[in-house]
Amino acid sequence: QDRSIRHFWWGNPTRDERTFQVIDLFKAAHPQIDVSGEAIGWGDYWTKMATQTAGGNMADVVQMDHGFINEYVSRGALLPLDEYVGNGLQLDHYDDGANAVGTINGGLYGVSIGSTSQAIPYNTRVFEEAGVEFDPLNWTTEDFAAACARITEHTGGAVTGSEDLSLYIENFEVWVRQAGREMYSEDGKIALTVEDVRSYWDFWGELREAGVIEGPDATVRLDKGMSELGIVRGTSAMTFRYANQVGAVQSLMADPVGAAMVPHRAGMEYGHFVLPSMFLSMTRDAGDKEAVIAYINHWITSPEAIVTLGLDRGIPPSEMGREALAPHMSEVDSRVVAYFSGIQDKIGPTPTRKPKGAGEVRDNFMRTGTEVVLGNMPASEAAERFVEDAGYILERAQ
Amino acid sequence: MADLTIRNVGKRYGAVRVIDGLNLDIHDGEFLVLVGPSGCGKSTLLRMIAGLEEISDGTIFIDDKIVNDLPASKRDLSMVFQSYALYPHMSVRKNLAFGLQNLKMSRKEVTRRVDEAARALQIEPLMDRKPRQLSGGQKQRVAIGRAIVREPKLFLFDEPLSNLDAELRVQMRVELAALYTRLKSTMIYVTHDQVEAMTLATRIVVLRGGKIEQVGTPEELYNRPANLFVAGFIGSPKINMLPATIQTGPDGQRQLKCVDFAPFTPGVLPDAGAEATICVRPEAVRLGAGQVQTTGTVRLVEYLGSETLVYLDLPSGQSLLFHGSGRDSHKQGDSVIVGLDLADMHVFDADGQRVAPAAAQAA
Amino acid sequence: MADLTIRNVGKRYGAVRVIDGLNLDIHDGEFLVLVGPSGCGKSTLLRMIAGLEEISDGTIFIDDKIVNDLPASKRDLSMVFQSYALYPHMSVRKNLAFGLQNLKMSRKEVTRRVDEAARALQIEPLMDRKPRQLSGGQKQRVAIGRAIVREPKLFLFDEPLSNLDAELRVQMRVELAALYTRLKSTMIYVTHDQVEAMTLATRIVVLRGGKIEQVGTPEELYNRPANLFVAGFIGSPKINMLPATIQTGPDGQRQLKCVDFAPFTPGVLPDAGAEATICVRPEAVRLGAGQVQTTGTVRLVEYLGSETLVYLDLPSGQSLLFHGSGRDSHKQGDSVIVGLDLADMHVFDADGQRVAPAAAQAA
Amino acid sequence: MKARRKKRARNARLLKHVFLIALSFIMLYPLLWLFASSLKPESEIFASLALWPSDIQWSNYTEGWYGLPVSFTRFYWNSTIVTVLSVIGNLISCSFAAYAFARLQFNGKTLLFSLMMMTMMIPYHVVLIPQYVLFLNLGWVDTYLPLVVPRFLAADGFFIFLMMQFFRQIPRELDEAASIDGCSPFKIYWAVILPLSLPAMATAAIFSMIWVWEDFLAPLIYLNDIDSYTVPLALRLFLDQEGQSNYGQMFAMSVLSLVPVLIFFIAFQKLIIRGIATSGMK
Amino acid sequence: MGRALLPPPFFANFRCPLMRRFFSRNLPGYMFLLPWLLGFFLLALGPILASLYLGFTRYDMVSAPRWVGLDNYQYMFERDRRFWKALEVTFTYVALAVPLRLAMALAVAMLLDKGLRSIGLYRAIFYLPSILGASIAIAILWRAMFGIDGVVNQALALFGIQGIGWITTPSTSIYTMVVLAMWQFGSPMLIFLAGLRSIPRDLYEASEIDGTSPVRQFFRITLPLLAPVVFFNLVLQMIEAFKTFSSAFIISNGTGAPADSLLFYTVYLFNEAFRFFRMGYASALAWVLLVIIAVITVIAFATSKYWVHYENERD
Ligand SMILES: Nc1ncnc2c1ncn2[C@@H]1O[C@H](COP(=O)(O)OP(=O)(O)OP(=O)(O)O)[C@@H](O)[C@H]1O
Ligand SMILES: Nc1ncnc2c1ncn2[C@@H]1O[C@H](COP(=O)(O)OP(=O)(O)OP(=O)(O)O)[C@@H](O)[C@H]1O
Ligand SMILES: [Mg+2]
Ligand SMILES: [Mg+2]
Repeated sequence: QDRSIRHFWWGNPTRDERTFQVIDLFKAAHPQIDVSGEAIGWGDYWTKMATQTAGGNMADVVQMDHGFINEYVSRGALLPLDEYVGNGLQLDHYDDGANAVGTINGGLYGVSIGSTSQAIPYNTRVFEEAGVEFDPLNWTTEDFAAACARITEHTGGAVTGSEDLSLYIENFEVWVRQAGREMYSEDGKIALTVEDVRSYWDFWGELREAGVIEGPDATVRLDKGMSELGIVRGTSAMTFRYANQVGAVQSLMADPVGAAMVPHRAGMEYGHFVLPSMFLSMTRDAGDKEAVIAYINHWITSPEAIVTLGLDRGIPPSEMGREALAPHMSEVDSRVVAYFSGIQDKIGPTPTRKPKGAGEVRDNFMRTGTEVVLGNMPASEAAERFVEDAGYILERAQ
Repeated sequence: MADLTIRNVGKRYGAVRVIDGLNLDIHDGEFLVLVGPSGCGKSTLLRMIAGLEEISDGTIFIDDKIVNDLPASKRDLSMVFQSYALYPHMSVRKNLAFGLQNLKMSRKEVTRRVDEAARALQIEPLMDRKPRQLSGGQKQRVAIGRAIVREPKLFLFDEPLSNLDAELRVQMRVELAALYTRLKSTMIYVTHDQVEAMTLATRIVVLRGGKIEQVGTPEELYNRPANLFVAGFIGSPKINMLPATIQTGPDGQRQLKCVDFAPFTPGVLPDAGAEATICVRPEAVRLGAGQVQTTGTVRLVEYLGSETLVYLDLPSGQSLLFHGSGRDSHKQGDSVIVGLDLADMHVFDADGQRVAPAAAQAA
Repeated sequence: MADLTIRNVGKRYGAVRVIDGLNLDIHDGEFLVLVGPSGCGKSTLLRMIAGLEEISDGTIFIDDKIVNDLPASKRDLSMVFQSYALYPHMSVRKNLAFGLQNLKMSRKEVTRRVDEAARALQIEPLMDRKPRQLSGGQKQRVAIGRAIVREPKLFLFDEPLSNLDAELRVQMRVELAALYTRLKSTMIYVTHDQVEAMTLATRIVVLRGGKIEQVGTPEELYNRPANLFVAGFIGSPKINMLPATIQTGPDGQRQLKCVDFAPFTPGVLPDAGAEATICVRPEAVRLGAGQVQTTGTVRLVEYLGSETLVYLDLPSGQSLLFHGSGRDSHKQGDSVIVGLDLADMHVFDADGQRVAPAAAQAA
Repeated sequence: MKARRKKRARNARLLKHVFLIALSFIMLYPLLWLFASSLKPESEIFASLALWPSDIQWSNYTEGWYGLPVSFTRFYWNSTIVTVLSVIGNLISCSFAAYAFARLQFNGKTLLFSLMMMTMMIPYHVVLIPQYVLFLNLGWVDTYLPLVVPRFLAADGFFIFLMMQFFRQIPRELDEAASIDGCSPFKIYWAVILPLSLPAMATAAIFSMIWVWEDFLAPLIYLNDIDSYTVPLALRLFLDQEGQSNYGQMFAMSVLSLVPVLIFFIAFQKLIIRGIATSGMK
Repeated sequence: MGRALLPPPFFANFRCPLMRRFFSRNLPGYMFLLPWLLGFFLLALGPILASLYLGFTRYDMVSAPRWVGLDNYQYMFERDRRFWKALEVTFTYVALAVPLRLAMALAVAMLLDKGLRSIGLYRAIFYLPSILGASIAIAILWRAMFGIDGVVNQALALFGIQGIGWITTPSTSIYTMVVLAMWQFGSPMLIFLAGLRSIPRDLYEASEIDGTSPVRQFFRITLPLLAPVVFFNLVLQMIEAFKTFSSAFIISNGTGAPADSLLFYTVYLFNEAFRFFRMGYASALAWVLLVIIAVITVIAFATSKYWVHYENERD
């Protein structure tokens, strides 16, 4: 064993265990390569990653998120994989466009290891008891509002229909795309309009006014952990997550959780898109690039590895992967995969990439939205302010 | 205004008995001096009276009120600590004024009293210093000052003058005496200085090992020590002690036989055959004829300015100290006649209890 | 082995001059006693010699080596602090042994020395106690013990016996004298006790306000005080001081005129017309005829056991103190003849400097 | 009368105890909650704030202990090594520096002291990266050296300043006496200053133990290999804001991670005894 | 007397007497400071200077820093609204939390100082919240307790008061942090306890004799004698409060929410550095904070002459 690489990922106990098993599988297949696994939770992952990047001591293989990948790519911290495609890295079995988000400025910087899409997890027991009938794969904002009202009424307010999603920019992004626009333009500017924002906040404002979604107290906690979600705590029946996270929500709850699409505005598009829940990337500091490629390749081509990983990192972006996995899925997993298959024909194009500063725009969206939720500012004014501020932020971030 | 009654008071530290079943009545307006060897419990007793030390056994009354559980701050007394215990963070002035301010006294009165004490204690130039900037004696005076400004009904002094020079000590003694006369408070005063004890006390208590050996006026203690310990303890230079045996003389009367002297009878004596001790104060020794006498040789002459100590060897080899005036001109090796008068002798039995004379006159 | 030379040494605290241009030669094997009023700088001087206090001006030599910058730990001396400064966390035994262990002495020798000191200081039963469990006098003895076990070439004692009772003090004095005889170390000793100063010192230094007033043997200081201050400071009870004027007598000789006495000539006198002070020790006063004499009334008799102080009022109203033996039997209001001998008089000029007699005999 | 006074004293004492017990409950509530949560099934932890679990699940403890790729036995061992070394390092080096600042004279003292204070004022996050680069160049990353060596070099000004304040209260005459007794500055420090600052040293030991034991930022940055993780870092492995978390096990392990801290605290707080420094003085 | 003299120190034969004097005076001090000096000059100083330098650059932690002069500072003071907001939040917190926490700590320390039975137990209990520190458990619990249907509001309801979501209302959220700070009074309490125990007893005795009331004794004896420790706690708590990070970070989920009302200075700084890749700007922020803390500390030290008494200080 004279070659060694480091793999760094964010995880949780289950994922860590599975990943180490994959590492063992890889080592069994490549006895001359040693892989050291380094894991930590999501929050700390990026701090450590930034530090290691600054120190020039990044792990050879890192796990990337679609929100961050462009930040690292645009600063040159990741290496393009194009030269290895078909040359150590087999991608031919991947779904079309599965790697679109990881392709930046024409280079492939991250191999998707799981696909996902937006979803509305809902408490099926509450829905059933309240007698809400709907098509999870095709419902409108009116249906959504009616369901909220029904549930709230049925439970006497103990359970509201939904979390207030005013501050979820990921949900808002679907809203924008429903109107046929993108969040950002190709050249990294704001592409959405003030009207998009205002209408979104007004939509939620009406529900809030009606008292059929959670109140400001639950809403203005930003970036809530799973444990704080209304659906988990039993105070609301719906929330917003990515599809691959539905399993995690379920793990914290006793009631069965279902997945529905983000409701669309009548007469508009669905707005959903497929994105990788995670990427594997090779870093600037990678030493033994051959070994890195072999390692990544093992992840996406070995059926054993795919089965070991399960749905934890998202739905495998290849037919081969999904087939390999099919016999090993839990009930909730099956539901998620069914959901994912069900929305395939409602999916729009891959969005434009997020520019540098997108993370800060997201913060700003939540901050400004908070003022609306708290009733300190009318939605129209806040919307203008948000768009203006976002412009500044993107400018400063370049 | 402060009678103090101490009943069967005891103090233990773990297994160590420091004060043992002590009884004492201190009358209002008394100036009681506490003397005793180092470690005999003087400070402990004072601290118990002050309420700083828990009382293991017995009861202390102030003016017929049991005070065992009364906190020190409510006892209306002041104390000079052996360790001074000045407030390190306050100037001398503040140290003095602190207790008065507790009494919510008018500012003018505080200033007046503090200034007066400062003048009496000759610490006026030091008023704005902190204790750490003072010499030992200066600290001690501040400690006295802090106690006297408050003018309480009971004063406790723990060796208050030990670190002062002779002249200052005399002056302070006079100040304390004046204070006592003026306030008529009760004072309890610990000292190792016999002159202080003799001049200030209305009564002296001799403590030893936590027990009272004798209580009495200075004269009583000096002239009629109740036992060998008190005889030896009071008086400087120390009293001469000569061993003797009681025997029956030719006339049937009991006599004392002391090796260097002919037998003699200083008063009523216990049974013959018993051991006894004869004590004679050095200044009662005569270099010349006395009622009983012998010869002696001068072994050493100690010259102390105003007085002279002559150490004599008696024929048996016993030692005897003579205390004379500074004019004395004996020299080492001189042969002298040593005389003693019966009236100057104190006789103690084998247990160290006084037996004769039953009543001695002032020497 | 320790000569000590102090040259122009000064110490300032901010603006306060505590020691001022002091010069002193201390010879090897001397027992030098430092006396002076409270706050005159004795402790400061000791601390400068020890190396604990920075020297503001001047130089200190030990055995001809400048030691101004030598840390205390390298000076091979030991010191008894006025405040004891015992190690609170160590038992008495450890307090004593600590300095010896630093010398890397054999365990046996340490034990031997510690035990010996404990015996001499009578603290054997206390050896396993911590300082907080000791009385004031016991602490002080431990402090002495800590200093003497080390047997260095230079000892510094800062009022080492101030908190001991009379008897113990005598015993400790004897122990220290024995130690001095045995080790022949140099000793510098601060005390307020005149008896200690007189009995222990080979020389005495009188300090006042940071300056030396006089250096000499005990006899010299007592019998030939160089100035009025020393005359007043040395000797207890305090010397009598009578104001006088120098005048020219009928025979053309200069005479001293003191209001209560006929003019007299005690020796060579300065110019006529000048003021002077006549000093006479209380024990040199005679109640009876003398070379000069007058009448007096007994104002107060203070009875101190072995001695008596008689306060006399002279005709002019001046006060004079007579120091007699304990046998004295004068009573208040008695009329007496007061006599003085010329040889017992010390005369000082208007500046307080001694003028006559140029050489006094031992009184 | 005596009885009445005694009664009043007892009432006062009782009142004090009642107050303290009430306060204790407020203080204890979160720990009780944490403990209770560690026994609850996952789905119940966030649904209610009740202290009593419907069904006591000790399995959180057993499963938590072995729930990560590396068992907690290993993490405890790692933490113990780091903590023991760090506490020792902190106590020695900080007390050295404190002694110098409090008791010794040297040129540049004020300047150096100011610099020491300054190190405490700078927000840690901005020196993180330069420091990381430094340790990386020293080859110390992925070892315990970056966690331990700075402690031996008095990196924590807090303790220096803390000990200084206590050293300054010890009567200087004791140093002087020791100096007369032939002690070098080191011996004075060792035989006089240290034993007399027991309360301060105990306090410093407690703080430094707790802070090191609970520190997670430095281990996060400097430790890569999971085998070398410390307990707090391992606890972070349980949590995934966006995915599958194991709160029950995390709480169980959190409770366990408090045990050494509590034991250490209880053992060392006894040393915060009555100061005795002045009892050797007149 | 034959006595093993210590070997002469190495500087004893330095030719230059000035050097010799310098060493004999300073050497012990430098020797004891050696670990710190090494640590400071080798490990601490470099990173500190680096951060000073980075404050004048644009540095995204991946590419090399680029010198921008005073741009960062200019932006901070002239255009950055969040910087001012962060200052406001932090100053409010420092001004409230530090005195309240110290008062709490001192009060409890005083209670515990008097010989009570089971004092060790109380000490441990009161220290517990501090042991829990800024853990995730505390964050979860705190949010729950101060939530709209949390324990706090339930308690208030007993008095007929209609509560609000204390943490989620921007105008009150900072006070929940202050309460948290008060609740975690363990460390200053322990230091106060150690300090109280170092006060010579005979001074209490003297003040008892002087007839001092308990209140007056506290203010005139205890507090002044405790001053060095009070001073320590004040300065250190102040510094720590300015740098408050963990608790604010986890309680606000790292965002300073709601409406930036928990945007503590260091939370802002952390986000700028690690989430938005502006380490240069964050460094500038850090140095501004450092200057603020330093100025306040210097003021504290300057005034300490008038109220902190060190028994052993030579003057
Ligand atoms: N830090 C200081 N600042 C100002 N003056 C001081 C300081 N320390 C001591 N002094 C003064 O220096 C003088 C000498 O003090 P020192 O302790 O040497 O006196 P001393 O002769 O030993 O007196 P005592 O017999 O009372 O112990 C005193 O008047 C004292 O007030
Ligand atoms: N905490 C303690 N534990 C045990 N013994 C103690 C304690 N405190 C004092 N003692 C002993 O109690 C005795 C009395 O002490 P105290 O201080 O009353 O003596 P003292 O008469 O004032 O002596 P001195 O004249 O030396 O000051 C001493 O023998 C002392 O050793
Ligand atoms: Mg005593
Ligand atoms: Mg002195």
